[in-house]
Amino acid sequence: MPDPVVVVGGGIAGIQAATDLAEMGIPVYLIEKSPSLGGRMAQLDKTFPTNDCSTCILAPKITSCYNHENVTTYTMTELINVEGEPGNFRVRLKKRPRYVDEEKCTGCGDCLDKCPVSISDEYNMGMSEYGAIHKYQPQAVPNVAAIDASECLKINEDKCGVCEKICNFDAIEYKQKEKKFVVQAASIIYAAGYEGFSGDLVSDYGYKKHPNVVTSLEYERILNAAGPTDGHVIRQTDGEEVENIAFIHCSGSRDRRTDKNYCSSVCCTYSIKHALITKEHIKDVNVDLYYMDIRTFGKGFERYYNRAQETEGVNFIRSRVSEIEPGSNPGDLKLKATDDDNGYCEQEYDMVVLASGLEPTQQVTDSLQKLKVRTNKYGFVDMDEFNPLSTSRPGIFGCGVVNGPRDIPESVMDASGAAALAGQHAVLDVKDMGVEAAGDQEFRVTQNERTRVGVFVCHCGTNIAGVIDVEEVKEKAAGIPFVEHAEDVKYLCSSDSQDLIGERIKEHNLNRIVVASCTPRTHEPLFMDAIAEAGLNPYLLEMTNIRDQGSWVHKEEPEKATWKAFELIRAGVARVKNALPLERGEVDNIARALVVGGGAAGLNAARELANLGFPVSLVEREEELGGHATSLKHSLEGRPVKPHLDRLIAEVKGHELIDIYAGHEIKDITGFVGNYKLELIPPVPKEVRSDKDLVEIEGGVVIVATGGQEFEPLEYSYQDSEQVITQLELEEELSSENQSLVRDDCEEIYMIQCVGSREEDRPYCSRICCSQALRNAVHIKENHPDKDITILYREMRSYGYYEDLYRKARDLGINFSRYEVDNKPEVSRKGDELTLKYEEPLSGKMITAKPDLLVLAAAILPREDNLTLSQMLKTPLNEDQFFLEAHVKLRPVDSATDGIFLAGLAHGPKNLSETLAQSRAAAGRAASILSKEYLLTQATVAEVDEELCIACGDCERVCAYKAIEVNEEENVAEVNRVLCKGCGNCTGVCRPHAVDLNGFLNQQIIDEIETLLAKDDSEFAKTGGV
Amino acid sequence: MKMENSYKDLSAEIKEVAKKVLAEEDVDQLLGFAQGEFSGLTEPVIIKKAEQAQRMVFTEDATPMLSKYLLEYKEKKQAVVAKPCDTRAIAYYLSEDIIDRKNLVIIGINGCPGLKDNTACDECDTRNPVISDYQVGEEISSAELAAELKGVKYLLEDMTPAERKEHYSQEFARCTQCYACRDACPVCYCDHCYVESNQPEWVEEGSSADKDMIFHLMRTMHMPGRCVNCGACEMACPEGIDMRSMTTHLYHKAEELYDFRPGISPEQPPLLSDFSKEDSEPGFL
Amino acid sequence: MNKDFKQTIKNRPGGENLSLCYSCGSCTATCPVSEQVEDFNPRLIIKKSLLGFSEEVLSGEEIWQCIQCRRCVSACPQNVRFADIVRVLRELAVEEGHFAEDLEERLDDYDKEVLRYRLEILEEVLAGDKDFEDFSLKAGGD
Amino acid sequence: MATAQQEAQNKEEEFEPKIIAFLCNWCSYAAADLAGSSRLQYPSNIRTIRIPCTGRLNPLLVIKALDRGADGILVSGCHPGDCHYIDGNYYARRRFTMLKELLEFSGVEPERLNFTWCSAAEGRRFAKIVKQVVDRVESVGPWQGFLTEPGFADGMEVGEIEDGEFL
Repeated sequence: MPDPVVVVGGGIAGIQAATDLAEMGIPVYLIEKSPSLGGRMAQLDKTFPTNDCSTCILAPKITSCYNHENVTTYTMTELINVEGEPGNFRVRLKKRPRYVDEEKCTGCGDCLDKCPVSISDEYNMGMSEYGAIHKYQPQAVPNVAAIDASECLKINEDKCGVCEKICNFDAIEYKQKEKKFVVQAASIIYAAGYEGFSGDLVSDYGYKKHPNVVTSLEYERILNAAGPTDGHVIRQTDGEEVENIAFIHCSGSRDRRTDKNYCSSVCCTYSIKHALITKEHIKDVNVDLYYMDIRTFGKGFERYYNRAQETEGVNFIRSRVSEIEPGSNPGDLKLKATDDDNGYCEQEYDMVVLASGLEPTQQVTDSLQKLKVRTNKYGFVDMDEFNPLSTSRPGIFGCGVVNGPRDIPESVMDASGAAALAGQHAVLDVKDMGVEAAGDQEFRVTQNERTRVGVFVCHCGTNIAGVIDVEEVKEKAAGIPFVEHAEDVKYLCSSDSQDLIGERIKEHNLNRIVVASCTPRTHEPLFMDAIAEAGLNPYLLEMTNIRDQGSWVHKEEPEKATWKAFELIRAGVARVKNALPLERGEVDNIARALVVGGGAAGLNAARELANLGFPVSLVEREEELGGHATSLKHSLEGRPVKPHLDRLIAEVKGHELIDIYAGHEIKDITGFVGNYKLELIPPVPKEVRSDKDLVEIEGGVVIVATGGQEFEPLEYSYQDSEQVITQLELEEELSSENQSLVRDDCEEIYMIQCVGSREEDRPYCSRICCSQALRNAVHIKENHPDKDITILYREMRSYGYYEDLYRKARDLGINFSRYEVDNKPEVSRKGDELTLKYEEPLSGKMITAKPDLLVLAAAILPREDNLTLSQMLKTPLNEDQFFLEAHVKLRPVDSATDGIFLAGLAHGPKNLSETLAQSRAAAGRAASILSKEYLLTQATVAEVDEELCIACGDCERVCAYKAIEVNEEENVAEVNRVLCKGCGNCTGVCRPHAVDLNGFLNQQIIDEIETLLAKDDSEFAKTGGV
Repeated sequence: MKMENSYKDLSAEIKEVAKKVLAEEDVDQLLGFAQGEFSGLTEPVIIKKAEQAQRMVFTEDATPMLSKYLLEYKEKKQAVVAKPCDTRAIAYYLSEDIIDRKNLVIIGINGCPGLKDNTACDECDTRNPVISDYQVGEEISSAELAAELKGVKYLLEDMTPAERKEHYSQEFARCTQCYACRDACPVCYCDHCYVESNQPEWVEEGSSADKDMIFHLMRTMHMPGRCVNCGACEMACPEGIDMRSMTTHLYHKAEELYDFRPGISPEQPPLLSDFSKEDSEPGFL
Repeated sequence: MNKDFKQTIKNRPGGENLSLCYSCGSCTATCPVSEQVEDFNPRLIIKKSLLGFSEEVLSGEEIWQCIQCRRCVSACPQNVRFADIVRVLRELAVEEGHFAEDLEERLDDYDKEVLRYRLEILEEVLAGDKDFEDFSLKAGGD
Repeated sequence: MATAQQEAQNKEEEFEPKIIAFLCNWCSYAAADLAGSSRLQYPSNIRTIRIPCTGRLNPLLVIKALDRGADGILVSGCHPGDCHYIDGNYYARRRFTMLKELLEFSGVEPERLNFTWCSAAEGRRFAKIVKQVVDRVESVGPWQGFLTEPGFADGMEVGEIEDGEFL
């Protein structure tokens, strides 16, 4: 067993890191300071740029992480200090008292509404209230209550104690004390997250003073259907629906006075999200956004912005708001701003949302310093851009917003990357890692037995029994055909009840089980284990939900609720009687990674995987390794790239686990996760090449790191003038000895941004051009202060810390002017004299210049061969022809196809440091598969009846996972059990009903329907009720 | 009087083209219609030699869908005399890739004069072949077609749902579940039909009218995006039940909602294994 | 266009931060003069100075309209200190002889106007219709 | 006890619609659970069948439910775009639209056929939907089957067959 890793922070970043490590077979201690997992993301309503429901996508991830056999979660726990060195840290932890026994509390919630105290609800940003004993959030994981000691009457004044009286599990422990304990860990991942801050300290926005001024996080809760206003956008002052709302960008960010000159990177896009969702909520609401530069630099964000502007009628006003004053009507707000044409302007609104930025809590910064982890001037982890995710202290890694402003996908990337690094200290023994092979456990053979169903009905204390007459339900259940044994139990989820189920199975030789209790979404795994323990195949279980969807929602109709419970059980029996014993299949998994592309991304991914102990085959079409990075002079922080790249290449070349296939072209790719096959064309001249020269390599995963390419501008006389070059060419120029272009006689330098980006036929932002231009300009200016440099831009997108670079550039006297896309600068050339004309929008002045050098920020393009590659890989590209991730938010490095991961420019524009981070993430994700000796297929997968199949191909067309395909030879559809996710879409569309879905068979559903609608209720209906 | 080609002219043309095809193309057989030697009725025939083509005809009784016969001999190379509705069925086969275009020589009938007693022909919106290698007869122009279809209502379109329910109660009382409708349908070609399955038992035993209704509703739900509205089902019914009205309704709805017409091109993906994010949600909550 | 204009300003005490401006408009938005006088737009004055339209800026009347309340200074997220820049611009204007004869009296009128406005505020406050909060005049500078 | 009998008797008279609800596991079933943990009350008439995705639901199953006497149907999945399985609900949307068209064409009241979306965060919406669906179904009364007079063909058809031309 490898050594454990401690993950600090149970937000999305921590959860991802923990899950990846756990999947690698590494034990994880997951530390969360609040009472439940989920962090900030759990507070969000929707997520940009797809407007996915945040809970919907996060909840399953939390549950699977929390339930993972390799993850131990400590809530309300904080890290005190760390001793020792990588491989052997001693981590001292402090667990605050919850005053509720986590083992005993079942989250029934009986106590919640009985608590006489009411305190402000932290989860809802204080906009609603809950008791001193409360669940942090409705869908809390772990689903356990907690007591706020500072407010509890019992704890403070030894009064009340009502929760203790009510609790049926005696889970309340007023005497609980703080626990300090130590865990040993190979390495530590720090993912403690952030606070939102508003610029209120400095700008006169009257937050808190004007109740209708709210922060963006508060607004998330307001928009949320489960939030304090049930998702209605209404004012706190008068409960009126909002008709006219303003969003203020950079509220606190990009502001020297807050000592936060950095850009928080996410506010522009989430404000656009807020604007769009507000429009969805309220017909003809007026939405104004006040901004300085719109920074939608992420993948797909520019389209999102265009949509808001062009089709959704959101108004964008380019101005900071200086202050907010009370408006003419009570509760209204007057904003003072500047509009482009007329200068001063003021406007009144019903509600104003401050786009608060991201900052590390003081607490986080302090504990980082306690860990002897160097922080930067803003309190974030101080990170080496060539070694992202590593902190200044070996063995401690950062991920998520502690590393600096980030959105969710970037935090998730960080997490997987940090997992790849942390894992390297856990000394994995590759073979004995991972989930042990399935089918180890032999189950009783039940096929030829008479069906004997056992029904277990749970009281859940009074949660069920308080409404439903459980005894009666049990009696009636005993009379249902096929039922051998029926029993009611006070708490089925308690461990002794688990044993009881096991005994009954043996006693009555039961071969089907129906559990009538709470929701299968949380408890099915528990009961499946219980019956598996007793040697019964776990898929012979059926759960009926008589609590969450029974007693809890029909309090007023006990008789009907009782009757409904019985019907559900009867249907459950009918359904389970045709359940098949299912098993998760095993597929061999080749413990080798195939990395396509030998640039920075590919090299780095290969290195990390090899360092984790996995063999790697690295394929590069060029003879030389290094890719684009070779033409970069300096990083965006101004440090030379070459030494770092050389070291990386040397490491990869020297690593005994890495085979390099340089100069090899890919001919074909076949297979699927666990066993991919690459056919390579070696660097043998065509004429002498024969098929036997072809090289074949095999691996369990493929990492796509094929890079991108620079756009070749057709405008601005690039084609016909020596003095017009691209930023990349400028870099090469600057790295070459004789800098012919920046000679002394070159006095005036102009740079034009967004050349080929953010235009109709390429509606995406190339992300790095702004910072790159700034870096190059600053570099020149520092070495040649006399040179006059002007940057013509549309929006200055120096996100994150690059805002400091922007400020530095201005400080150095570099000129900045905007231009509008529909009024581009004009460049003409006479001999070698360039003339540049443009209109400065603010002053409306027509300006003419004679630049000696014109540098174009050319767009980053997807490689032309992306399409062919994607077809070979059977994984899709996005509308801009970059490789598409499986999920924009939560699976940013996974492709839509299992076992294929993405890194670097192949996935989309990003800078070197981001590329290195993402390639580490790809390595981390890949490792979570490679570490498994076998890949386990899902048990509930589709199955084809070859007799019935007519090979019409409907199933193949509707399958999003390429898991079912028509075999042309055999003329039948075939399911790939590894790829099938069990959604049943094929079963839904199949005309001859040849495809069926295990666990949800047509026969089972029909039986369920028929039983639910059976009419023989006469005798039971007369009685019952409580 | 419709302004399409006469059966006589078409028959003559078909004979000629058929001979040509049998002579020039290396087809194993040609599917067409001929005057039954004894019955005197118009019957489907398989012709293998050019001289046999002399017997070929095309009449108002050329009801059977030769397109469906094609599937019987998939592996052979066949020529077929195809009514426009047949060509649509064939285009549909191709879209599902269940028959090989290389094995087909399609003799399409232009300006199809329609069939006796087939109410579908009165509603027909495809009077020229959508796909063919040879053509007989004069094309009917879209203008003419439009003119003819003007004001034409499809089967039971004018009834209220309640009236239809009443109507079907009468109609399906006569249904004997003989499956003639299914067997006649060119796009019904499963080897084992769901109605014959007893695990699960989609349609329960017993020949009460409501069970018959279930059979027809379920059959119709196999049809959206497939039914080419040829009317074969109705023609085949020994009880003269107008079950076509159901498939026809979905035929028109698919066009109205998704601008989808089955079998107009071999490339188009079938209606229900495709979607658009902008699909409307009529009557959703 | 005068390329060196920007540098000239930056070289004078008070003008150092001129080029730090990123044109957010906070100065104009918070400026009591802009609120009254339509064409008075500090953001624009800075932009013009940066672009080097020295003639237009120095000869114009705007630079003389600032009442030096310094709200712009406290409102500016980049500490550009417009109020001080204006003083530099005024010096330069005088040096370069942009101080026309009639300017003095026009400025007098202007000052009177400002005085009147201030008294107006005072009266409203004394009359109790409003209090200073509503005008939220606060000392600036840092 | 008397009251119990009383209730029981009333029960016979008053119409208690039976509604079969097909809920996708990831959004709508979760929403139903949230409605529970938020203790929102809704009528007990629905009988939920949990399916992985609305894409799993073959339209024939809905016909089956009506055949077996369900007074109403509710099918609810993830909102378009939110599908846990990428796009299952988009396919489902077309299938159900076609099904709805067919059934309504043949005389099934629209009130009985309810299709909608509900996210895991919309417990309140779920409770609202159930109430709404129950009201809709109650408004059209008990379901009597697809035909007005199910049963065997009576005499009158014979005449029709005689003058039918198919013999």
